[in-house]
Amino acid sequence: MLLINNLSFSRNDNIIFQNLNLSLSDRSITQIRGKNGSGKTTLLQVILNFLECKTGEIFWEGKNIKKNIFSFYNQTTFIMDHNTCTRKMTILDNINFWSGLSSSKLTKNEILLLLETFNIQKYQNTKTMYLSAGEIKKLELLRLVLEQKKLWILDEPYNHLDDLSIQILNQTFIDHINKDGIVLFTSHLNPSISNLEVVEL
Amino acid sequence: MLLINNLSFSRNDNIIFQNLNLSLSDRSITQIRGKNGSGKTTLLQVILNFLECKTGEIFWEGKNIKKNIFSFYNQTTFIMDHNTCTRKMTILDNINFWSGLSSSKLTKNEILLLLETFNIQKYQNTKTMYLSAGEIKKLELLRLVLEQKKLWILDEPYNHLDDLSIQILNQTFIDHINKDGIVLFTSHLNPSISNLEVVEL
Amino acid sequence: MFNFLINPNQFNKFVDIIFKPLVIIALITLSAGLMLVYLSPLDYQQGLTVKIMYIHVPSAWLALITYAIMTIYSIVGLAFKISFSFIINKAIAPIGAVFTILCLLSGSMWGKPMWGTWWVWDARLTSVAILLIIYLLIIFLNQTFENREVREKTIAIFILIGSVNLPIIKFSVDWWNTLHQPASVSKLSSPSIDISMLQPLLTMTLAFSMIGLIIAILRIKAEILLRKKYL
Amino acid sequence: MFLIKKIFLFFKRELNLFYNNIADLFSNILFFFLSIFIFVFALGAEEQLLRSIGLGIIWSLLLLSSTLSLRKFYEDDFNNGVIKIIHMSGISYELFVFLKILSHFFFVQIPFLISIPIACIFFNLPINEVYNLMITFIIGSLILSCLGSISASMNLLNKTNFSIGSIIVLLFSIPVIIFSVGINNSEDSFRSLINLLIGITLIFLGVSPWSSAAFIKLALRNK
Amino acid sequence: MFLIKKIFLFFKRELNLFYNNIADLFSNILFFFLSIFIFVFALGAEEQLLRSIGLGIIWSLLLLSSTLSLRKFYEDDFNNGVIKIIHMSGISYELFVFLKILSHFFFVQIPFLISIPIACIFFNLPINEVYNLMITFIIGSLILSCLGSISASMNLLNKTNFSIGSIIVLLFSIPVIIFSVGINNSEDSFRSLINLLIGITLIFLGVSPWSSAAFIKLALRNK
Ligand code: HEM
Ligand SMILES: Nc1ncnc2c1ncn2[C@@H]1O[C@H](COP(=O)(O)OP(=O)(O)OP(=O)(O)O)[C@@H](O)[C@H]1O
Ligand SMILES: Nc1ncnc2c1ncn2[C@@H]1O[C@H](COP(=O)(O)OP(=O)(O)OP(=O)(O)O)[C@@H](O)[C@H]1O
Ligand SMILES: [Mg+2]
Ligand SMILES: [Mg+2]
Repeated sequence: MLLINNLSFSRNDNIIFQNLNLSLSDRSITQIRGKNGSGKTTLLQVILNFLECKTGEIFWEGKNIKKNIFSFYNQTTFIMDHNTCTRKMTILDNINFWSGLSSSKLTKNEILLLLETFNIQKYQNTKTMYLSAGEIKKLELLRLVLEQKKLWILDEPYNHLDDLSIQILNQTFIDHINKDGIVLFTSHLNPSISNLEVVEL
Repeated sequence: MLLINNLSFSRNDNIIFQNLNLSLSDRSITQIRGKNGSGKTTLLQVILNFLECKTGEIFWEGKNIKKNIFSFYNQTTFIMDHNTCTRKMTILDNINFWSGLSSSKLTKNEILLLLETFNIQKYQNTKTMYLSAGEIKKLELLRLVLEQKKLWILDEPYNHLDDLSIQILNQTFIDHINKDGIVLFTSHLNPSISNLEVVEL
Repeated sequence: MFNFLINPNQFNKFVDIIFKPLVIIALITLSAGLMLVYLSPLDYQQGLTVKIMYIHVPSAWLALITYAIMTIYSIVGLAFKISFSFIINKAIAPIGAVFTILCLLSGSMWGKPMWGTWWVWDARLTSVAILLIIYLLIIFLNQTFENREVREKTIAIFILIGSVNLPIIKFSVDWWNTLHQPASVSKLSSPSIDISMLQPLLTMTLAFSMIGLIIAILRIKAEILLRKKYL
Repeated sequence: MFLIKKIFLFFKRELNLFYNNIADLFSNILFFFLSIFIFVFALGAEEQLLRSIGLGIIWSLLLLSSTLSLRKFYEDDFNNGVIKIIHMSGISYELFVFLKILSHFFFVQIPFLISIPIACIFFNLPINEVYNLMITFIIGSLILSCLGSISASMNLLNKTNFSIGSIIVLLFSIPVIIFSVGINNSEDSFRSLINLLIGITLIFLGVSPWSSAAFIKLALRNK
Repeated sequence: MFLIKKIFLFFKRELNLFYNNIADLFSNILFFFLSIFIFVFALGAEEQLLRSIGLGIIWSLLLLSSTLSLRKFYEDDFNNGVIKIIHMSGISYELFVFLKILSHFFFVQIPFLISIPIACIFFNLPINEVYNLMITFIIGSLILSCLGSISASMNLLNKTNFSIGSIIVLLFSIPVIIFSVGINNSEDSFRSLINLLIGITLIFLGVSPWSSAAFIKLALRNK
C-alpha cells in the first residue's frame, strides 16, 4: 500500500505539482495521464526519492519511505522511459546482471522461455546496441518478471511496443495485481485493462 | 511520387527484408506496421540512403535517388525516432538553425504561433535538455511545418505525445496531403486518419 | 590471367597447383641461404655480428613490402568493391607485424655491439616502431567491430592513411642524417656491396618471402573457408 | 548562394555552442597550465634545464591538451542525428568535415594562443622563441585540427571508452612536432621549415575531409 | 551475505565490460608510448638528458594518460540509469563509488603496469629505478583512481565537453608526483616516503567515496 500525502514539487521556483494526494492499495493498477510537461515523469522520480519533494510525505506500508528507503526499494521495480540496459553487453549478460542484483529465483530455462514469449530469444547473445527500439523496450520490461517485486512503477511502458507485446504486457499487469501486486504507470494511451484507475495530473 | 522497386537489405548476412515493392503516389498517406524488429526503421533509413540496399532501386519523381540524392533530400523531411535537437541550445536557437538550413520562409511570428499551438511557447528560451520527453518530440515535429518539403518521412511520431498533440499531428498530415504532399510513417498505433494506407512489413 | 589475385575461387585453384612446389622451393632456398650465410666472410670491422644482417635486412624489406601489398589491396578493395582484398588484408597483417618485430629485434641486437645501445631515437628506427604500432592497430581493429562490412572498410581506410609512413621509413636515412645505414643494396643504380655478401642476402630474402607466402596462403585459405557462405 | 548562407548558419551554431561552453575553454587552458606545473615538479625546477627543454614541453603539452578537447568533435552531432539533418540540407559530408575543422581551429585552437606567452614566461624563454612558437602553433594547430577530425570520426565507429582514433593524432603529429621544434633550434632555415609545415597542412586539409567523411558514412551504416 | 553476492556481480559486470573493451586498454597503452615518443622528439634525443628526466616524464605521462581513461568513469552508467538500478538493489552510492574505484584500479591501472618496464628501456633507466617506479606506481595509481572518481562525478554535473573535473585530478596529483619522483631521487628515505604515499592513499580512499557520492546525488537531482 503506497500513500502519497500532500506532495508538492518545484524546480527552480517553478511549481510542477502541488498538494498531490494519492493512495494505491494492494491489487490496484493506476495510470497517470496528463498533458506533455504536466510532471508525470517528475512525479515518479519523486515517489522513488530520486528527486526530493518540497513538502509532503510518501508512505510505503505505513512507513515513511525516506527513513526506510532500502526496504522500499527492495519491493519496487522501476522501468524508466529510456533504456537502462548496458549497450555493450549481450541480452543474457544484462539479464544475469539484473537477476543477480535482485536475487531473482528464476531458473535459466524460465528466462529463456520469457525471451521466447517476447520473441527476442534469437538475439540472446547479441549486444543490445544492435537491437531495434522495441526489442530493447521488451528486454527492459523483462525486469518486471525477473525481479518479482510487489510495486511496479513504469514510465511510458507502451512506447515502441507492437500490438502483441502490448497485450502480453497488459496480461502481465493483470496477473500481477491478482497476486497482490500494485502497478503504477504513466502513459498517453488508453490500455484495455479492466478496473484501471486513471489519475489526471 | 516515390517508387520502391524490389528492395532487399541484409545486415551481416541476416536478411531484414527482401523484394519489397511500394509506391507512394501524391496525396497519399502510408503507415508501415509490423512486429518489433521487422525492419521498419531500417526500411526508412534505406529509403533515405543512409543505409545501402543490397538490390533494388528507389525512384523519386522518376529519377533514381542514388544519382540525384541532393535533389531528393531537397524535397524530404525526416523525423527520427530519437531526438535530433541540440541539447545545449534553446528551442528558438534550434528552430532558427533548422529554418536556416532549409531556407524556410516562415516569419518569426508564425513560428511563435506554431510554438503556441503545441503549448511550448513559454520554454522558447529554455535549453532543450530541460524539456520533458513529449515537449522535445513536439519540437522535433515542428520541423515538418518549418521545412515545407513535399515528402514527409517519420519514425514513430506518436511516441510521447499527449492526446491533443496527436490530434494536431493528424490534422497536419491531412492538411499536407491535401496540398499534394506525401506522408510515410511507422507506428504501432492505429491513428484515426481517413484513407490511410497500411503496409504490413 | 591474374584473376586469382582478386577472385577467391580462382585463387583456391591456382594455389592448389603451386602449393607443393612452393614448399619445396622454400625448403631449398632456406637451406641454401643458411649455408651461404654460414660460408659468408666475416666483416673486418664487425666480426661475427655482421651475420645479423641476413635476418635484419630481409625482414625489414618484407615488412615494408607486406604493407605495400596491403595498401594496394585497400585501394583496389575500396575503389572496385572487391571483398577478396579485405580477406587478404586481414590475413597478411599479422605476417607483416611478425616481420616488423623481427626487424626491430635483430636491429636492436645489432645496435648493441655497433652503436652501444639497444635503442636510439633516430628517424628510421622510430618510423619502423610506428610501422609496428600501425600493424598492431590493424590487428586490433580486426577484433573490434561486429559489422563485417564496416570493419573491413575502416581497416582499408586506416591502411591508406598509414601508408604515409612507408616513404618516411624508406627515405628517412636520406632526409635526416642518422646513425642508420643508408641504402646500399637497394640502390637502384648499382648495389655498393660485395658480391660475397650480396649472394647470401638475396637468397635469404627469397627464403623469407617464400615462408611468408606459404603462411599467407594458408591464412587466406582459412579465411576463405570461414566466409564460404557469403562470398 | 544558398550554400553560403548555410555555411554562415553552421558557424553561427558553432559560435553559439562555443559561447555556451566557454567554461570549457578556460578549463582546457587551466589543464594546460597545470600539466606544465606537473612537468616542472616532476623534472625538478633547475632553471638551466627548464630553459633548454621548455619549448619541447610546451609543444608536446599543447598537443596532448588538444587531443583532450577533440573527444567530442563529432560525437554529439553524430549521436543525436544533427549530422543527418545537415547532410539532408544539401551539405556533403566532406564539406561538413571541412567546416568542422575550420570551426575547431577558430573556436578552440586560436583562443588557446593567449596561453602560450604566459607559458613561455614560466620557462624564461627568449622573446624571439615565443614569437616563433606562436607562428608555428598557428600553422601546427591547423594540422592538429585535421588530425583530430580523422581521429574523432574513427572514434564514432567503435563506441568504446577512449579509442584507437586518438592514437592516430599522436602518430601523425610526430612529424609536426619534429619540424615545429626544429624551427627554433636552427634559426637559419626558419623560412624553409615554415614552408614545409604549410605543405603538410595543405596535404592534411586535402586528406582529412575525405577520410573523415568516409568514416562518418561507415559509422552511419554501423549504427 | 546478499551484499557480497551483489558486489561479486558488480565486478563480474565490470570484468565483462573490460573484456569487451580490451582494445581500449591497448589503445591507452599505445597512447602512453606515443606520447613518450613525442616528448623524446620534442626535447631532442640526447641520451644523458633523457636519462636524467626520464622518470619525471614517465610519471607525468602516466598521469595524463590515466586522466584520459577517466572520462567515462561514471558517464555511461549515469546516462543510461544503471546507477539507479544498482542503487535500488540496495547498494548505497558510497559503496558503489568505492567498488568503481577498485574496479578501475584493477582493470585499468594494474594492466598498465606492464608498459612501465618497456618505457624505462626507452630512457635507459637503471633497473632499481624501474623497480621503485613500479612500486610507487601501484600505490600512486590507487590515488589517481580516487581522484579520477571525484573528477568524473563532478563532470556529471555540467554535461559539457571537457570540464573542470579533470583539473582537480591534476591539482591534487601534484603532491603525488612530488613524492613519487622524490622516492627515486633520495634513496635513503624510500621507506618513509612510501609510508607517506600509503597515508595519502588511505585519506583519499576515505574522502573520495563520500564526495563522489554527493556529486552523483546532485547530478541525479539536476537531470
Ligand atoms: C632497431 C633498429 C633497426 C631498425 C628498426 C632498422 C630498420 C631497417 C629497415 C626498415 C631497413 C630497410 C630499409 C630499406 O629497404 O631501404 C633496414 C636496412 C638495413 N639496416 Fe637496419 N635497422 C635497425 C638497426 C640496424 C643496425 C644496428 C644496423 C647496422 C649497423 C643496420 C643495418 C642495416 C643495413 C646494412 C640495411 C640495408 C640497407 C640497404 O641496403 O638498403 N640496421 N634497417
Ligand atoms: N546496427 C545494427 N546492427 C545489426 N543489427 C541491427 C542493427 N540495428 C537493427 N538491427 C536488427 O535489424 C532488425 C530490424 O531493426 P529495426 O530497427 O529496423 O526494427 P523496427 O521494425 O524499427 O522495430 P521497432 O518496432 O522495434 O522499432 C532487428 O532485428 C534488429 O535486431
Ligand atoms: N532537468 C530539468 N530541469 C528543469 N526543468 C525540467 C527538467 N526536467 C523536466 N523539466 C520540466 O518539468 C516539467 C515536467 O516534466 P516531466 O518530464 O515530468 O513531464 P511529463 O509529464 O513526463 O511529460 P511527457 O508526457 O512529455 O513525458 C516540464 O515542463 C519540463 O519542462
Ligand atoms: Mg515523461
Ligand atoms: Mg524502429
